[in-house]
Amino acid sequence: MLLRPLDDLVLLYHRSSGQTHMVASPVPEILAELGDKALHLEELRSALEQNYDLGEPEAARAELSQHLGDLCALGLVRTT
Amino acid sequence: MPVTLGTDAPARNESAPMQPGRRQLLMGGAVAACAIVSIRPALAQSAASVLHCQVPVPDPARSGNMVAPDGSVVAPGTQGAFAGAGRPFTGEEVKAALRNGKSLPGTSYDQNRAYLNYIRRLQSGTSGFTCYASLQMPR
Amino acid sequence: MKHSVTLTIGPATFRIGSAWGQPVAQLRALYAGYPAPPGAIADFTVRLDPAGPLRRWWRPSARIAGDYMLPDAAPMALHHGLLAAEMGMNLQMALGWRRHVLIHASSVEKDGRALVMTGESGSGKSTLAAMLGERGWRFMGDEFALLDPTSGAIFPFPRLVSLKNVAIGVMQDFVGHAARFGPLMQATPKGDIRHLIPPADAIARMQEGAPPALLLFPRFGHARAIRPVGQGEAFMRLTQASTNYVACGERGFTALHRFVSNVPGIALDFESGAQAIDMIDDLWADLP
Amino acid sequence: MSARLLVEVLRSPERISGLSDHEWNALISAARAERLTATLAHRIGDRQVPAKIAPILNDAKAEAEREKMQALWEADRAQVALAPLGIPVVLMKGTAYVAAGLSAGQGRFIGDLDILVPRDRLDEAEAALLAAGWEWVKPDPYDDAYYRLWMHELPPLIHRERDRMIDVHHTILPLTARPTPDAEAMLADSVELPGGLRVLSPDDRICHAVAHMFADGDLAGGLRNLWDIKCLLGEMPDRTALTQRARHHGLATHLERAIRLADHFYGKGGAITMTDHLFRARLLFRDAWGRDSAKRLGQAFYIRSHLLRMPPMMLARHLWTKWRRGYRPV
Repeated sequence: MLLRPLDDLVLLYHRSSGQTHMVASPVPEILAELGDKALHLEELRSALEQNYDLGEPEAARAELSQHLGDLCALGLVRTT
Repeated sequence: MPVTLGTDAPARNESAPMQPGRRQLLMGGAVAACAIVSIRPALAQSAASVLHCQVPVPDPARSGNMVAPDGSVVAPGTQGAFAGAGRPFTGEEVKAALRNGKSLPGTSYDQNRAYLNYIRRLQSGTSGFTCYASLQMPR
Repeated sequence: MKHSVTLTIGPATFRIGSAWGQPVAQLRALYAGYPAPPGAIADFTVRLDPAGPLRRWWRPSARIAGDYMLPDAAPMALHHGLLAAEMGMNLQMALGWRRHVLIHASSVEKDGRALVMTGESGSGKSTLAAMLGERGWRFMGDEFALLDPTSGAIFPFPRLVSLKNVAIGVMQDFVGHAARFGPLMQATPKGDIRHLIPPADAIARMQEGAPPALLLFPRFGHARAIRPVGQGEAFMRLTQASTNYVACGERGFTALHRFVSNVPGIALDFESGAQAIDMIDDLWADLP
Repeated sequence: MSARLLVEVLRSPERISGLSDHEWNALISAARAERLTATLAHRIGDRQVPAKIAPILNDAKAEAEREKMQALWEADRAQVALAPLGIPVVLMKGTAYVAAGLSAGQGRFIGDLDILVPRDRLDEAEAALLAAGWEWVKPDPYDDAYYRLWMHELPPLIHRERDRMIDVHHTILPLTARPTPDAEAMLADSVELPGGLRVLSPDDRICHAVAHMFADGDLAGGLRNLWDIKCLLGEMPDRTALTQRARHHGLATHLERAIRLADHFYGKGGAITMTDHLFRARLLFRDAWGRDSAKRLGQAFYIRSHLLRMPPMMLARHLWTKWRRGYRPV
């Protein structure tokens, strides 16, 4: 996939589906963190925690989980 | 369950701007709900807009059936439903009716509402859909 | 088919066949000043077929057909055949062209840089381009701007300008020469239509592109106003105004991203053509 | 007749040398109408073509490549939707050809995703696809009941985000048709590809293509279907098992006709029977402008397609219902 920044958000071109998505923070950061790794939710949270202030862990987990669900539905992320 | 990117991992160096230091991530409620917007094919819209198009009510495959007030297509003789339109409506007529509240030509108040409900429910693959979609182009 | 003509407009060549002589004769007359096609080979075939078995003679009406077709297209009366042929050519481009990202937009060029204007019909983009084309700009097209994925330049598609309703009178006053206008077609499905032959330099330079410098979203009939359009919004609106964005795949994505990153986007509300031209001159003068 | 020219060039691409500009136009129009432009482009390959033709062929190849990606993505989405149920996704037609890397897939136009699902898992599959974002295209009570009772597939579904259709088959031909190919055997003998998607066995691919072309439908798009069959046969040097299999599916005569016509059109130009000539005329109906020049024959094949599907009484009832609702062949 290709990620390209614009002034107000990030464009994402997904080669396998040919789809274009416009994504806002924290989605680009999640994708960058995953890279080519497979991570559990908590691993992802603590990895992001290294660079970002995520606030209260429980709420952050809930929110990350929602984003991951959306990303899975679009086929941008898959469960292994 | 661990998650991973699809077959198609992001090309790293051209990825999102990563700022140094710990930055507050935009997390929370409303933002979370719309962090991804997918671009849908607009082919039908723009292609039909260069043509003059029409919307039959109902679809020719179902002509002879009637249109209920909620826009669904029902069997002939259904109480409270309207017979189909004698001729297809043009894109312009539908646009005037949807945007400016002008009645579709030759229709009563309730009939007009039923027809418009039918048109709003059109789906891809049904006759008239590309035409209707072309009227939905965002401004 | 019984009657036919081959036309080249910008990068594309069309073979147009008709069951009737009239639309073909009109096309020949209006496109007489265009460079002759390099040969008979066409990129697209357009056909005006009788809409039914008897429709060649009785209340003659044409179905727009060709290599690419849309199922919902309504047949058109023969006396609107010229418009039908033009629509048929547009449709081939909209559905079949892949060598550029096709943007439903008008465009003009000055100082080697292009101004692109996009908006739905009624926004004034077409009339503005036609007016600017008579006022020192090179007219590039009123319907499609062709974005070259390789160079990022905008290429012209200067077919006949399709003037609608009040724009007809406005442009008749503006242009003067009656000889540059086609027949007035009244009460077509798109209202009254009259075609205008683009200025000679637009036709002579129809193979020549220019890098885009400004992207406008004009809106006629609103009080004078100017608003910058963010890159995200510009990108979204261009994808919706493109007929082949998805079909162009990654090339289309890269081209449109480059376009919105490099070119400022501005929404422009205006009440009259003269006012819009002033506003555009100011914006153009302020470009870096 | 440009359809004939198209067939000749597909059979022997050298035929392009010395084509006039008008012949090129006719060839391209016919190829577009028959959805064979990219196939034509691949057949022509690196041979010298006029300057105006090269970009048309290149565009067609690029388009086919993109369609292939999109088709494989739809297959992937269906697999993700059905995997939790343990229902394997058995691909058919175009998507199967590109997924399995067959020569029939090269440059092939791919419209919908066609998959075969065991009949007793149909309801589950349908529910899972609906949950994953596919929706009914036409909510019509008569058509719906008709499909469910008699057809070999679910009414078509379209994905609400991606606007792509999926056809879920549970048998090979309508349940009312006379040959009744053995869908269970086809499923049982299907072959797994790397990644978990499945395709029919080489024999069954041909049987399915033959059934689809000759025992169903009115031969619209027949030149493309016959090209598929020609390519599939080319990858099957020994046809003994194939003949056996076709007999098992009740498709023996159809297979024989397919082999004769594929050879006549795209192979060595072998002899065909009297009846084959009708098929030949039907397949070659496009004129130099891509128009239908044999409308009556098309109507005859339309009626034939219904006779193939239904016993006469049922056909009468079906056509009566359709007729009352103003649906007529044109």
